Amino acid sequence: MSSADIYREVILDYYRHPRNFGKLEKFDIDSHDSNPLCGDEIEMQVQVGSGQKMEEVKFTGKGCAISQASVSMLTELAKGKPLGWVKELSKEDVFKMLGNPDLGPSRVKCALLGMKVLKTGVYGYLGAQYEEKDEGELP
Amino acid sequence: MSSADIYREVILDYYRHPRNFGKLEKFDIDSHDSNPLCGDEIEMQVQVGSGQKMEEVKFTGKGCAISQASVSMLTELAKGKPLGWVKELSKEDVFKMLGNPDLGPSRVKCALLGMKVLKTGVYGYLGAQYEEKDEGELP
Amino acid sequence: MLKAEAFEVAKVREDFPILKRKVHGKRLVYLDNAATTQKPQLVVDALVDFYTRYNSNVHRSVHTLGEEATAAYEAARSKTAKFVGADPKGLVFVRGTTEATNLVRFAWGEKNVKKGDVLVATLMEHHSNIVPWQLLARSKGATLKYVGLNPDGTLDMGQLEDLLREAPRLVAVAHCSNVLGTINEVSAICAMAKKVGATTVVDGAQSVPHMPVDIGAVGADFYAFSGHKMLAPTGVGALAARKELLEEMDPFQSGGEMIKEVFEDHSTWNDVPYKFEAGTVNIADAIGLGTAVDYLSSIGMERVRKHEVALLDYALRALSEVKGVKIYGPPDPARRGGVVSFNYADVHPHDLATILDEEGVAIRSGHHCAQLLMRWLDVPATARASFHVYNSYDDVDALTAGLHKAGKLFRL
Amino acid sequence: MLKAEAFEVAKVREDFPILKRKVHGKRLVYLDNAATTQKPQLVVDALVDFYTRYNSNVHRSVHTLGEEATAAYEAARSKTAKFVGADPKGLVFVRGTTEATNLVRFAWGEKNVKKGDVLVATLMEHHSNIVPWQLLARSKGATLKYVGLNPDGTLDMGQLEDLLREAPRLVAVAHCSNVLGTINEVSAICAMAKKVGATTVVDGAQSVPHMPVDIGAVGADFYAFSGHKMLAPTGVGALAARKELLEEMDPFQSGGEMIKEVFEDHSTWNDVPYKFEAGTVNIADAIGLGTAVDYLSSIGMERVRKHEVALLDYALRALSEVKGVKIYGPPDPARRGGVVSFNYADVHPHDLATILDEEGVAIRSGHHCAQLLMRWLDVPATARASFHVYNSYDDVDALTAGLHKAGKLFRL
Ligand SMILES: Cc1ncc(COP(=O)(O)O)c(C=O)c1O
Ligand SMILES: Cc1ncc(COP(=O)(O)O)c(C=O)c1O
Repeated sequence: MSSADIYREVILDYYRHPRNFGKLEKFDIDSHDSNPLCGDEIEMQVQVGSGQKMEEVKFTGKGCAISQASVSMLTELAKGKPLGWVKELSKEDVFKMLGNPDLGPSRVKCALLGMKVLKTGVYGYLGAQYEEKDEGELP
Repeated sequence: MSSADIYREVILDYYRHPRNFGKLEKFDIDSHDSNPLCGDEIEMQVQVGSGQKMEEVKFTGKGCAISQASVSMLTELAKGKPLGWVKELSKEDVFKMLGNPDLGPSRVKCALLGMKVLKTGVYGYLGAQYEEKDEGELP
Repeated sequence: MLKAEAFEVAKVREDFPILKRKVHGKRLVYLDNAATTQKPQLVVDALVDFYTRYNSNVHRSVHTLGEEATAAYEAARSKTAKFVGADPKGLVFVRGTTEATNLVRFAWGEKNVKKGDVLVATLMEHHSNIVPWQLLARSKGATLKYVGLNPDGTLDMGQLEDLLREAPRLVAVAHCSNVLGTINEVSAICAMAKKVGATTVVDGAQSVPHMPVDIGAVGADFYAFSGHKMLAPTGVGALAARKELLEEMDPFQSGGEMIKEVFEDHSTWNDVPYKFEAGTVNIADAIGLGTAVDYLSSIGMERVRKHEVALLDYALRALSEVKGVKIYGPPDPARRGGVVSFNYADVHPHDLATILDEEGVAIRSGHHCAQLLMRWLDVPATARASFHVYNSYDDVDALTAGLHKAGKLFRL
Repeated sequence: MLKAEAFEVAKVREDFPILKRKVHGKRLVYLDNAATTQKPQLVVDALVDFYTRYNSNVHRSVHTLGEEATAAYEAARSKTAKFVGADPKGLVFVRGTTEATNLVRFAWGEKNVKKGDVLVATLMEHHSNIVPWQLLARSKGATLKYVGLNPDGTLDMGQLEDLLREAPRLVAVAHCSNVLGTINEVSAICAMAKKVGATTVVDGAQSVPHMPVDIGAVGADFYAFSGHKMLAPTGVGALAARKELLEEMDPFQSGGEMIKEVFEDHSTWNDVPYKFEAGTVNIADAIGLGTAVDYLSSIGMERVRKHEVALLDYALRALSEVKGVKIYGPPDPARRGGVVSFNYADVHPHDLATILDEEGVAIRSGHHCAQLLMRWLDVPATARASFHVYNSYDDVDALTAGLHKAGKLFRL
């Protein structure tokens, strides 16, 4: 797959006009991580409502088109879902969400940073253990 | 040159029956060094008499045939000579004394350990600087 | 534009087998030399020769292989020292620049830095010339302060002078920045630092590979560089210092090789530089570094530098003609090393690197281990192209063409 | 005497190009494997392949070469970890055993050892498992105590038990002695040490290359070994530890690669094991270690061990038939590694090595970085022959013949 397939119109659109970008006034989960490879940073906030549902999800961050589009799309997907949904979320889901681009191992990290931040936050909230296996192998 | 030429009768004789082996009761110079390569050790003592002559020279030590024969022969050569003689002493002199064996670079260190100890002691006594150039290049 | 060559690049390229490789079906255009350089056949041959003809441990060995390996290892030390104008007895083989600065931190710093001392680094330093001093400052109760930069990416010498008035214990500065390319006036800086009694650590990771360096003339107390950035194998580099300074220092790592005698309750140390080479050293790669030095000398570092300045000049012009490209660092090629950091509109450097890779063009993207500098530049990351002897004007053209493709993909 | 082979040695020898070499016109008989081993063609090829096809820096790279290099480097980590039964996330690449013990000294020891603590090592340790603890003890005001040996060269377990009653903070022990060959009961020792709350450091420099090792089963907190002693290139080795233990520790060397974020006044650390791999790592040689592990696995470590026990048995018998030879260490080949230290009448080991070298036979002579053990044996030095997969019964015969020649020269 060529980069023309990776940088489709929709990805660039989310990169330039990220949905759910910003901070929440009230939130129950606040999670942050960065990718030491490139310095990409993401902070995500979640407001948890009744039925353990994620009522509001917002993020701020900086980084490449892949990481920023990915996290923005993810907030849209997550909004309204129960916390349990995050536990089920797999990297394949993220790839599918991005249109299954053929990313090299280092760019996989970019694509999954948002998921890592969300999982870390939700798992921490639930008192559970975040499983590194969900990530790619490389730092 | 083969090892048969290195381990001549005379070398073995000095190794097994070292001349000037022992300690002096009265001495003006006491010098010690070891070869980190193999742990060979030599201590040398010199009694300085009138005219800056080395009246008595003795050594103790342990090590290979080459280092022990070499230092023993050297004490014989040194005895009675003025301290200045030590400054003139070169590694070529030591090789000649040993019958010019063809030593590899690591064994050169063995052959020269006695000279190093003597020079260090005498130079220290004279307040001069011991020049490393006299030695071989390897530790 | 005149494209004069300081030497015949096409011929030099033949010495580097990897350059025949295709990436995504395209010719490999390797512009990531500040991260690590490619290796000439000669260096690879030196490794093969060692491992297939005289591989042995060194220094403690009486047999023929051991004596040959020792002679080659020590010859590599002498050659490397001569190449940079250092005393072989003051040249310690280490893994690279990072191990060199850490050696200084542990073996010099722990002994000589006291509570309340000031340490000085610059905002353009690589992390390996910052983090060791941060940790040293923390462990000793000292303070690490930074020299800032002028808008053109050169050091703010006025600020340096101010900091020197605080009589710092240490001044740590790069000879050449791995991001901006800025060549710092290290001999002036070392002289100024010396006047106030500061010890100087010069990071030569980006200078030694690319230009003539005479450490004696620089006047640094410690000078560090990496082999893998100068055509040598990975795993070897050097710290150069005056023999007497090394002698006064505590050891760093300890164990075999660096001792003279070991007793139950204490040990005595081997002579320098061996005192700082604990354990079995990286014999083959040190020999490979010696061979890389031979190779570079055969071209001549003046010519290497001239070639890179020419490429740099060409690249700076070509990139500045691409709309939306912002280049960092001093504009004058004569005042900077062969490295160009830039950003292209809102295309993130990572995305740019991915797009270029598809064209066979390898550049680096990210913070380049210089996060303080990224913050000063107020960017999260930059793209970086960097040159060495085998790069050509065609390589720069491939980079520019790749940028145009990225521009199209990103609808710029 | 029956000379059964665990595998076809003649075929294995063909994998090692250096064995075709002549020394002083004689066939090279390389018996200095405890110092460093020779390398199979496969390992040399892995280096050549890296440098001529995908040489690049790792981890921070988006381009194809960088991704390939990173994948190969991390695959080497996984393979190496699997080979010794360790967690890849707990396997840090270092230069060798010495850097591994020093890492423990600085990153674990400085934080965890307190004034008045007792540290325990043994009298048979290599300097690299002694001197770091001496320096740690001195810097912290702790005391380093030694477990002595039984007359047969095994550890005095009673004395160890006595020392454990003092609740030491650290117990440092070799899995296999590089002089006596003694294989220590490390899993029992680690279990005993754990009971009293001591942290264990096992030096695996002479075990991993020669026998099946399962670090999990050993139960050591830290386990160290060197690549160059197990058919891999010089300049690489590993420290294995539990991931959680590494996470609690301070960093050792600092700079690029091991950081997560750098600010002016502090930094945060990368995940383990990267937190302990500061600066550009020795990429090519780590990949070479992975290949050496593949090669050893293809023979099988059980068979390697069986082969060495057979050679050892043969050598112990042959040497004990030479009048004037004194052999050190446990007499039972099943309880020792493939290394034979000995002395021959009043022929100094150095002189012996010189005479043997003339016959093409490479042995080691000296204190073998074990001066405490030399003092315990009450000798200034020993001669040492040590084996690996490519050694044959013929090699042992060449050694014995060389001894006879030395005997003649020394008029014994
Ligand atoms: C038992 C033992 N421990 C430690 C070492 C040190 O290993 P290295 O020199 O590779 O650091 C050696 C070999 O020299 C050894 O035999
Ligand atoms: C300016 C500068 N300093 C230090 C380093 C660190 O060198 P190494 O990673 O070889 O230790 C680098 C390269 O990474 C560099 O460019």
